[in-house]
Amino acid sequence: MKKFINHPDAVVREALVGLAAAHPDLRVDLEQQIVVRAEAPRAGKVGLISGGGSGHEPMHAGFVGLGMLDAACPGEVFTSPVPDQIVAAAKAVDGGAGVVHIVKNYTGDVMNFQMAAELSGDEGIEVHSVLVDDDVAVEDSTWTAGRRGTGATMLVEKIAGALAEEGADAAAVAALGTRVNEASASFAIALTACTTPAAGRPGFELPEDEMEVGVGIHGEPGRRREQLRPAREIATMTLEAILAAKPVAAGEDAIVVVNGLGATPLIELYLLYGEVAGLLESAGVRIARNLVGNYVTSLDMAGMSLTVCRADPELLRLWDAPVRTPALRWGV
Amino acid sequence: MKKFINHPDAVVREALVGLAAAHPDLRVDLEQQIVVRAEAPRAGKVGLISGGGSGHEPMHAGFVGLGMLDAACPGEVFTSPVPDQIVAAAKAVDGGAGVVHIVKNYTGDVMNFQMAAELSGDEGIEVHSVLVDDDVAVEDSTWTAGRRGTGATMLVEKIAGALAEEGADAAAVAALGTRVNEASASFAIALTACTTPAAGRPGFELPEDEMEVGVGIHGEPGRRREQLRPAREIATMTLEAILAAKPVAAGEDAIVVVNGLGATPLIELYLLYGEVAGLLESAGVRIARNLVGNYVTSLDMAGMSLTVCRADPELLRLWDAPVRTPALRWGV
Amino acid sequence: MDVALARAWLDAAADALAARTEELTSLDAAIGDSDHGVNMNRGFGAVRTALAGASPAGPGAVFTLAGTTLVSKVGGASGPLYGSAFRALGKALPEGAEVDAAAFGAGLRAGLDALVKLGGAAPGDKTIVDAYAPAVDAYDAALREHGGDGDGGLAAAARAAAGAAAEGMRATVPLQARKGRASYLGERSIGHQDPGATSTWLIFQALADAAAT
Amino acid sequence: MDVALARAWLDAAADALAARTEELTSLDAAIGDSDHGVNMNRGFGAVRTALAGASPAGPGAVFTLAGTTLVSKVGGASGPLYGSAFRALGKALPEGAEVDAAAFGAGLRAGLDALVKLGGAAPGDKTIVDAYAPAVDAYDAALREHGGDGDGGLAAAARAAAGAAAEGMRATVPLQARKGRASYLGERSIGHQDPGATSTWLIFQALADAAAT
Ligand SMILES: Nc1ncnc2c1ncn2[C@@H]1O[C@H](COP(=O)(O)OP(=O)(O)O)[C@@H](O)[C@H]1O
Ligand SMILES: Nc1ncnc2c1ncn2[C@@H]1O[C@H](COP(=O)(O)OP(=O)(O)O)[C@@H](O)[C@H]1O
Ligand SMILES: [Mg+2]
Ligand SMILES: [Mg+2]
Ligand SMILES: [Mg+2]
Ligand SMILES: [Mg+2]
Repeated sequence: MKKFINHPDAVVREALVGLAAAHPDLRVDLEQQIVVRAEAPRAGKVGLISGGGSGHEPMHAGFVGLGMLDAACPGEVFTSPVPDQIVAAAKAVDGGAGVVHIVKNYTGDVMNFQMAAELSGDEGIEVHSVLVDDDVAVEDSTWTAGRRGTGATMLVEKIAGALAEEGADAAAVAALGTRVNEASASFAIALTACTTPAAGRPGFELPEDEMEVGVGIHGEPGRRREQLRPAREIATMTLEAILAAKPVAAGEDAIVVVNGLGATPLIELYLLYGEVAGLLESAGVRIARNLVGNYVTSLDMAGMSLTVCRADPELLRLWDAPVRTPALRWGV
Repeated sequence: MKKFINHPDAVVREALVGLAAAHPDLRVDLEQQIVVRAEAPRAGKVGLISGGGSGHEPMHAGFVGLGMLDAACPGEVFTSPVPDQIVAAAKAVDGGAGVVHIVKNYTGDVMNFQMAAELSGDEGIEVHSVLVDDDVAVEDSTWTAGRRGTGATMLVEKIAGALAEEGADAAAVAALGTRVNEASASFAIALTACTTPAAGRPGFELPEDEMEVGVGIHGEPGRRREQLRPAREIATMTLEAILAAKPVAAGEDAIVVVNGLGATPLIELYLLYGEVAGLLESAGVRIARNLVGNYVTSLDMAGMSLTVCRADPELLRLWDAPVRTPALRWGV
Repeated sequence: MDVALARAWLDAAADALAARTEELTSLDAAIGDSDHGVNMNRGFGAVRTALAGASPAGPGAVFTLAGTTLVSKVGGASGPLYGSAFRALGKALPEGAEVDAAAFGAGLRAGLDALVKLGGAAPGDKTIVDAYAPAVDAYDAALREHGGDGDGGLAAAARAAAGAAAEGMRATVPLQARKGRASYLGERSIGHQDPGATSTWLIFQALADAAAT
Repeated sequence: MDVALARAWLDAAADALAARTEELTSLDAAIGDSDHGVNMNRGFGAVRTALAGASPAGPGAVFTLAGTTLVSKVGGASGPLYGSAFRALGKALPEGAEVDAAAFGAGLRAGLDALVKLGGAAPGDKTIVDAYAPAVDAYDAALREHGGDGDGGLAAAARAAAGAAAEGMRATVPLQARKGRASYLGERSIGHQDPGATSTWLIFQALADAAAT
């Protein structure tokens, strides 16, 4: 394992020390392991809280700040946070208007956030939740754990965060978050496995000429293994999988994110974006906004995810609204 | 080679297609292979031009925009641009106040920019140059190619760009760029080699327990090979190498950049930043500003570079000045 | 079952999970996210620490504390699931310094019920339930068959439970996961042993070992 | 030397550089940035294309066009260096459809001078100069010794130049680089053959081959 770390057990904590040093405008509570916006709590403002396992940086701590999250709860690497963290975050950000949990649909995340919601409720904090499950590589079914939450999480956090910043109430913020999730679909491809500090070796072996298709963001194998193909074909198959879920139709606007999984250079992401943009144009979809970069990652995995979100004027207005966080920043 | 590309020869061009699609506010000239700020040329404003081999994204094209570069000239991967590109860029951005070339100190870059300067001069464009050579891993000497230009390039582009935006003349912008370079020192460590699309395999083999110390940004081997060490020791040796060059002394302010070389996840960069911040505090140096992320990369190399720049009120004011580019954005 | 046995069980479980951390993580690497061993080791290490600093009056208090500690230290899927199970076990036990084997068995079943209520998994979904449910059934059956007087009865029932857990664990190999992270793999989850069922077996085996001595 | 031979040389060089692209890139991987083969292949491929669409009146015009093309298509260190050398060679040759071996030799030396002026490298710095300088010296010596009448003289001188270039190329192996990218490696540059000296040998060998037929 080749990583800039001191000890596998200390990675999350020591990275938070660095985050705190780099961003004096964030409050990093090492004891509770939460990252809180400096101004929180703000009277009357809904507190937006997200969290999940670490290893997806900049998500979530990199999205804490004006116009986005009020707090992030980083768990151990790929391990959802514990209820205590989430309750501590709720107490830190609740300004009387309640909090909204943004939860990626994983068994562990769902259960820990649910337990926290009950505990926060016991403390008199109103808790609403948004469940993100945008990954169309996984079939949706009430008999299974359902779809995973991946790249759309950032869109939910940005857009719901903007509405919360405007002063909307918790129910409205949560409803909007849910609407963004429903308007979104994602699909990811990995060229390599990633290595968690604790495991010390890659989660799977992938031959030089193969790729994993339909991976999540936790280093797990994908839905299937295929021959490596040129970027154009990868863009095509990824977009086909997404459009089959009908997040957007011809004539509509979309927000498109070409996201790196951690070890893929930007030059490749731009190249992919060029392919995706061309294909969407042919499909009659207008890309109203886009992001190209590493936003929702999977440690040192080489790979990419594509997220497409149907956009309407309200979503675009909120997408464009000011945001000032370590990883997303515009309009201020 | 596992990359999201179509063909090795087409990587730079196709990534530019994607860049153009993602950033409609940039003018990407595929014929001339240059990236130009939308508003250029602006009468009376000095045009800031940089460039170099591709594979260092977001540098340089990601730094084109308000408050930073007016144009970038991306060469083939790790190959400096040709004079024609640089002259085309000068013509595109010269608003009568001349242009400033920001050139990283590599034989190829220096010669191509020099040839371009002569050709642009023939066309009546006043050309000034800033040579960036911040990499203290390489000894400086008039008998050799001298130090390399690496991480400080971004600082030069940001700070000189802010001065140009304020309306300073070409000589002043170039002088400031040179001052930033002289105030800066960088040092880099690689955990893996990178693979250029054309070569198709890593530039060197590095065993699981070894690192390359003192690498540049072109995938070349470093000054020496050492046993892999914990992040704290790596931060210490890197900072020692930098402080030996005395860019900054106790009691002074610094701008510090912990930069990923392309395949190193953000969680590790933040962890390293925490170490560096602690060490600099012990050394009595105050970090006035910082950046943590992938800014000056080396394709898919796992590794990091540290850049320390002595800051004074003028540099800090210009650092804080508005910037709106694909990769750096604040204050607007 | 008294406080000493309750402590001995959790201690033995912590030892076993520490010794098998890598193995559990490898199983999780195949169909999950490579953290189950680390999660369980962190959790039961924390339980050990918590118990070292506490003087619970009876086994119920021991398990409640253990469960609460697991919930607040593990995270992931396994934290809430095992945490809720141990809390339910603790709360189900009658007050007092000692509980009989039947009451302990009822407590184990209360733990299973809590885990199923929280996680929604059914037998055959390739989860903890596939080892836990047969273990509780075997425990009850052994008590019914051989009687539950004294720790001897509990020891025999625990042995039966551990055996059934092992069988349940092995039976997860051919299953396709329908719950948890492994479900994302669809058919590719077939052919791998479930990590959570494996840690459940280790925990029941630790119970059998502690009860035997 | 006439236009046909000038074209044949550059054609042979393009062929050789295309065939050896990987080898040159491997040499550059060891002490540089893995692009020399690709750079040279791109450059001489562009020269071939440029010449195919042009009707230069004499060898001087051929080499000037080749040099200009190299400057505008290669980039890196090798582009300006080889480009300037070929431009200087082209400009040094007298007008006319044919030039004699001595004039061509003077042109080669003008190319070397331009390259040295631009790059500042001295013999022993582990660069193109280490193959180019001895090649020009050997060419001149051969002409002096055997006379330079007709293409026979040029062929012999070119053969001598190629041999000296090969020797100079091999002699770069033990050198520590003082110029170009390889200089960053300090002592670690020792023991590797310089890629630029290698492409220079290929270019002189192509001259010898073209002149021989
Ligand atoms: N809904 C569920 N009910 C019961 N057990 C489950 C459920 N979901 C997951 N598990 C168990 O959890 C185990 C994984 O635990 P762990 O790796 O610690 O958490 P995570 O999956 O969050 O990384 C699986 O092997 C499975 O046995
Ligand atoms: N100053 C110089 N003078 C002569 N030749 C040089 C000089 N610097 C570099 N070279 C030659 O250039 C070669 C490298 O060319 P190339 O790989 O195409 O460019 P780059 O180094 O920019 O990647 C080296 O092997 C060396 O022979
Ligand atoms: Mg996990
Ligand atoms: Mg190069
Ligand atoms: Mg797991
Ligand atoms: Mg090179």
